[in-house]
Amino acid sequence: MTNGWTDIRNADVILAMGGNPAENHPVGFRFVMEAKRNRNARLIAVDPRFTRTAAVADYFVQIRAGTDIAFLAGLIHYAFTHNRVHEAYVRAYTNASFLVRQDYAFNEEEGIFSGWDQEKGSYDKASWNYEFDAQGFATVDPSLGHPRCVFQLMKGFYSRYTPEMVSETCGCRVEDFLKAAEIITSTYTPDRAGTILYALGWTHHSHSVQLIHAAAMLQLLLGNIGCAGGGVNALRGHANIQGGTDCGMAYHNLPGYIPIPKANHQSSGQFLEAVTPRPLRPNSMNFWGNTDRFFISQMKAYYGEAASRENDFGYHFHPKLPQTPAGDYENWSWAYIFDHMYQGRMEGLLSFGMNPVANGPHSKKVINALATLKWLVVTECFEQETSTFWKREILELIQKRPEEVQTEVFLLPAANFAEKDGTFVNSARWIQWKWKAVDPPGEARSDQEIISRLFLKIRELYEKDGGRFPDPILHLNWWYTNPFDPSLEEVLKEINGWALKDVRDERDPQRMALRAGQLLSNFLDAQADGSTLSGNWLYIGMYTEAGNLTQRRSTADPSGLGRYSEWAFNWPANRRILYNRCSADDQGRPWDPSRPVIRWDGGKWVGDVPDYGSDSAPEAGLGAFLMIPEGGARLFVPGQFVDGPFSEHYEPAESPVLNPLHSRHSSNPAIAHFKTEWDVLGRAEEFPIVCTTYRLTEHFHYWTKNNAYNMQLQPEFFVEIPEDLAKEKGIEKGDRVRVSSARGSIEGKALVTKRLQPMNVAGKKVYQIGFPIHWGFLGRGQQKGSLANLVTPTIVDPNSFAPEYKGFLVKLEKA
Amino acid sequence: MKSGRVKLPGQIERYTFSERVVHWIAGGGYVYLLLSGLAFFSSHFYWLASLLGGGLAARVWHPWVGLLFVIAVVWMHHIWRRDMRLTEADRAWSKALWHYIRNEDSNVPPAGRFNTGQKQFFWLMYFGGILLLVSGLILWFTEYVPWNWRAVRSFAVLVHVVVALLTVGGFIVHIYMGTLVVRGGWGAITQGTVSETWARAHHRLWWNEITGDATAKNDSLLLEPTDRTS
Amino acid sequence: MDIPMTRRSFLKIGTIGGLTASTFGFDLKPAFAQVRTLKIARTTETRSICPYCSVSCGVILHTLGDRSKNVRPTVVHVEGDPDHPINQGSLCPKGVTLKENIVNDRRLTQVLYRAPGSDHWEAKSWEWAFDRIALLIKQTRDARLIEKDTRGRILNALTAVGVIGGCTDCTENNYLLVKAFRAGLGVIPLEQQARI
Amino acid sequence: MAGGTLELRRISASKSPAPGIRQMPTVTKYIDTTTCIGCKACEVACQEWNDLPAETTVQIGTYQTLPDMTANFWNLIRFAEYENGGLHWLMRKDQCMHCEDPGCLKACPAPSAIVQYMNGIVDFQQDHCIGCGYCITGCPFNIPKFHNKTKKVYKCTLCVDRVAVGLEPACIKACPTGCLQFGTKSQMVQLAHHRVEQLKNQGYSQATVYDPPGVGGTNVITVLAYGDRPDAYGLPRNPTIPLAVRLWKDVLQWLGNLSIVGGLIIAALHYLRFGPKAVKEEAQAAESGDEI
Repeated sequence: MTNGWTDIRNADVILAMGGNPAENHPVGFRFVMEAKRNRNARLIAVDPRFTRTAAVADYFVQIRAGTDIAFLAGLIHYAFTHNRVHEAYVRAYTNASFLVRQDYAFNEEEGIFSGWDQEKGSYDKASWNYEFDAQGFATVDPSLGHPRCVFQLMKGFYSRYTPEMVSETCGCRVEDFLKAAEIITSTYTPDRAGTILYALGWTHHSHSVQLIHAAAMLQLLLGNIGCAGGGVNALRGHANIQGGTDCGMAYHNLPGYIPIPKANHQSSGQFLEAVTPRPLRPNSMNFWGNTDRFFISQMKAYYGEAASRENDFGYHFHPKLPQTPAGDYENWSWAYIFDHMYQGRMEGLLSFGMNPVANGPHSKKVINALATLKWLVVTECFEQETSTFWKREILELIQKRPEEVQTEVFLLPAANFAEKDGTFVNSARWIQWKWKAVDPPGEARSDQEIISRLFLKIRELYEKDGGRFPDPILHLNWWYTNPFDPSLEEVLKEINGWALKDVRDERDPQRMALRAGQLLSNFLDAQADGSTLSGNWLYIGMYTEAGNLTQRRSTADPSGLGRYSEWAFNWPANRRILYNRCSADDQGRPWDPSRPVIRWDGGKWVGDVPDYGSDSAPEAGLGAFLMIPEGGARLFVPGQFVDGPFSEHYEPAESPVLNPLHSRHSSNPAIAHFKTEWDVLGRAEEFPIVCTTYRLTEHFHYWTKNNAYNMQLQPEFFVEIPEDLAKEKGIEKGDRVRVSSARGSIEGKALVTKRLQPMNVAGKKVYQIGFPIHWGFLGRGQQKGSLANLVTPTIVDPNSFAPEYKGFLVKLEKA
Repeated sequence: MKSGRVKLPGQIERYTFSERVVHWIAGGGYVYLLLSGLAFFSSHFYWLASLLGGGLAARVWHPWVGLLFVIAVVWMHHIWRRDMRLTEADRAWSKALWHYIRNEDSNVPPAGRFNTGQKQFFWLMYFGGILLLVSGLILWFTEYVPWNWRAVRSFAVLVHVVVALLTVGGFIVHIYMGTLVVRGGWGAITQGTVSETWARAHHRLWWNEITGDATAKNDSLLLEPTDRTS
Repeated sequence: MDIPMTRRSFLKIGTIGGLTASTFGFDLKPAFAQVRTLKIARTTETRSICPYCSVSCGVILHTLGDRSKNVRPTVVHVEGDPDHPINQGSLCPKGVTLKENIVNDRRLTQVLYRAPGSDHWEAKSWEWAFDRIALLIKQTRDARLIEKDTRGRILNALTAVGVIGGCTDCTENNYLLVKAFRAGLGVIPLEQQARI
Repeated sequence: MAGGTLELRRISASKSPAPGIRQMPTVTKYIDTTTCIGCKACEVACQEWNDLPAETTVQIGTYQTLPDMTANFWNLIRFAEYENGGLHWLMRKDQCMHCEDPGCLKACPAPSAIVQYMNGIVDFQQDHCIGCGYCITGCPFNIPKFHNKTKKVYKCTLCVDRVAVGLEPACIKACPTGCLQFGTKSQMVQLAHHRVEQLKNQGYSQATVYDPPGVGGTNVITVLAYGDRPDAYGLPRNPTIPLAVRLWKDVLQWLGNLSIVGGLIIAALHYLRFGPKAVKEEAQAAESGDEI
């Protein structure tokens, strides 16, 4: 979330799209209701289904799953054509004025950008860039009139998305789109703010990153980023998925979003040279210019004393991402892990609280993949499908028997949230401490103890018996008072970091900036010379000499805007609203004086922690987006995404129709398809119905199927079916039905509803159905093996590698 | 077994053993139903429930005893239905009710085995019992009555209350007559026998039937004058 | 158990009604009823955060049975933290039933092991499990660590072992996973729920 | 109130107690169906707080947990798809309405099995309940539910145990969207009317507060967007205590009492006036004289 849960109350218009916040984040949704009650805010729900959110929305538009970009692009077009663009904002805070290279182009007939290589099936992104001047800075046209400035290119690019085209693609009526567009774009004035709440309804697509890019573009055009009640807000799905993401639980980056070193980077110098961006405008702050401080401090946290200038701060202790023979870097993201595993490239897997058989795409492929492993370790609170994939009833799915599966499986009983302390980082980036209430049951142990004992046992083996490259294992800085069960406060301190020796002020060497042992409180306290350690620079400031700020519990809110600056700690730097420089004009005056986020008082910024130099004058031109070398937000994205600098509508990989804009490249051309026999797609002739999966508010993922109360509220798997389709198929409510895709089938109860209406897409009647996830093989009550992912495709987005769970093709029959 | 045998000299069997048993099943049952029912009916009588082991026990037993009562009444109907048939003679008797009440029995036409009042009381209890059973079943299983049929519940409450009150009225008269007014009635329903005089005095037609006497005249002279106002 | 508990410990109004009930109108004295003893009157409160979605509601875990020797506290009730600025005491149907996530007869309480080809679990000790798992990890690492690639570049990467997890666990454990397995053992396939 | 006791206003099958000196405002639950998302937090918060076990349910083609409340499930969100120009998915929290003039209490024959506290909460005291089920008949909202094992009747207590110590009811506490509020009746009525005004301004011309006068008003008031169609939400249009119960309690009870007492008196007078019909036995008349 760029903003926070409590900030939603400041919105005038709330667009819930690509998410069903009432269903999945009911408590966060309270602020939507608050805005409705207290500000007369309007809630627009755009979704394939009439959801719980739609039930309390002021306006609902049903669209076909997977056509969100077309809808958003239509909104962008509407904003341009109805002069609903906050122009001063766009000029000041985006790259709208940047001039783009002459060889950049988009072929509207073909549906591809310049640089397409049909052979390789990928783009050469060189042309998707700015024109640079002699100093290497991007050239700009502040008048926004230049035909190759981003503003004009964008206007032209989205001119194809007329209301009629939106209607034809999305299956909604033109009037419905126009009504929604009128409300949504009404926030372009400085005194109105609109927010977008999205979740996995946007990320589960083969064009998910571009989808969110489109949302960001819309919000930038309307001037809604950085303002109270504005923003693009990702509502994340797990309590600490944000903390995990921040702390490097992804193959491609280290804690603090530092890219992982790659095979080509054979020294820290090479690595930093490759990953540190250079500023693209003269005064741009380009905060990533400090990557060296963050990276070296992290190496010190990992390897302690053993990371010295002499050994390049232990650079080679850390693994590098290998290259494929073709020259790309290997992909070890979730779906790829199981593809590699299926192909026999892995021996072991440790899973901490994850259930890939249930939550990964295409459960059968995952089960097959797990069966290739030599060993599998699952740490869990409840027995789940992954740890028991070898059981007869689960192996039956892939026609195997337990005797044929040689995997050794360990199921380790874990403590849950109440049985250990530590922090969760929520969607609003609040790092909140929780306290331990009880001991774990029976022999269950905390994860920190399991991780530590396992690691120390391995270290012991390497000490005793030697082995391949034991150095990083032997040198890992496991300094904790109780190394077998580290105190999480000690770990938290390490993540924040401290000075290892006295550090002098860079601007005034006479002054001591940090004493040895002093906890870091500012990002730039981190040093690139090994004199500080910090596990994750992004969290610096959460545990300072003032104490563990994640434990703060002050509900003071002098702003009245729900900022709660002294409640826990909000990364980065306790900033509650990201990009808040944009909430004020070029003079530092809030666009909307009734909702000021920050304000320049002549000498410093007051209000929220400014996303700007705290004492830098508004005219300093540091840029409102400090992490972007341009200093301004990227409407046109040079080279970051593999599938284009602008967001274009592509059909899902399985679609009932060809893309009405360009049938030749109907779906995202940059998709890389997996190639095993399980990675199959269905055709509309055989599988004519669009299907989508989702969660219910009564359940949490695959956990609460162990709870009697939750099972009581939603006892069994069901399929939501439009009335017309049910009539066609002779299905009554409560009947058992079977949903089949090219991958597999699933049976459940029919829930016949008016809330899913057939739609007219490109002249064709298209039905949509959907079903929730939540059930499987283990748990209370009626489980019946109803794993939703038995039918989902292994198609993933080429940027984020998120699977396309929303909008795939199925057929429906009475079971 | 038929009543009317001469058991002892001067004594006639009025009620057989089984008739007395079924009467007392019904009677005992009714007393319980009355006491517990009154407790449910009116808060002013709730104290009766404590005599019966508390409201909860009364609530549990009332329907079962009710069932028993209705079975007994139906059994009575089975054995007495002929004697209970209302005839032409009953019409005449009814017209003379006022004389009967005032103990001017010489002005009252002769009665059969049961006089009209007894017959009316029987039919009140018989049809009342059936109505109480039907409405009682609904009340017993109120929670199973679907909400859309809730009128049935209301109807059951009304029927149960009204019919029960009617039977209570009949019951008071019955007890009063049987114990205080018609001397010998108590003996008849306990020991089963009445004196010949008693039979001739109260149920002349029945007496005629069992003795073959054809005098169709009420032996009211056998009754003591009871006007105590003088 | 499907019989609701008796809700009241005792009632003071027992004598009202009954034999004294047969008068009309108002009683002369006000009447009072004792309501059920508040079940959280004697609990210890611990502040925590709901482990489900990313709203991160504050919850208060009410435990009973602590502060004496040989007694394991148990959670008897979970309620929203009214001071928490986000949920302000409220919770969703999952948060409301959090007690069941903690006190649940389906919770795992011992180490389970499935031998190759077997169709059942065997209970094992922690010591055995740590020894065995550590050995397996070491064997795989020793066999499959890529110290250098074909072009001679130093990688020290281990792709034969995957580590997934963390989004359900606290930040510190995510960090420890990254530190121990990537920075320590060199594991490259390190992922969590974020993409799926 | 100290010690968790609450003063009573009405007691089933008993005379009403005199009001005490201390004034206690009537408490009221406010339900705004227009901001309810049907999340069911209230359903389980109620069960969890009251230690009620989970019911075994089946999916029959709806999001609604159960067709109706049960003795273990006192709070049900009713879901309805309602078409009125556009499609609406109505969700309404259903539970005891805590009527000002409670039909259950009126119908209850067991003294103090149903009480109305001074703060308006209508509560079943299972210790005194005899399980007759008259409250089920007396309720115009189909609320009290019979438990087959305990043979007693249960319903929402408005968490009187919490309210007595100054906490709001469990469902209110849980409600994430704030569609449930708790306070004094006047506060809640004011809030409801404010919300209705807001809704009317937004085009919901039929918006209304459901606080039916037929039962003296309810201490659970509901804001409906389509107030002309309470039935679409599963609410009766003009709920009143069933006529049968009123006839019984207001007329027949007195009539019955009077006729029973009257019957006895008449019998006594008759006996005094006319005496028994004794038979003059021809043979033994002399010695027996009187049989009684």
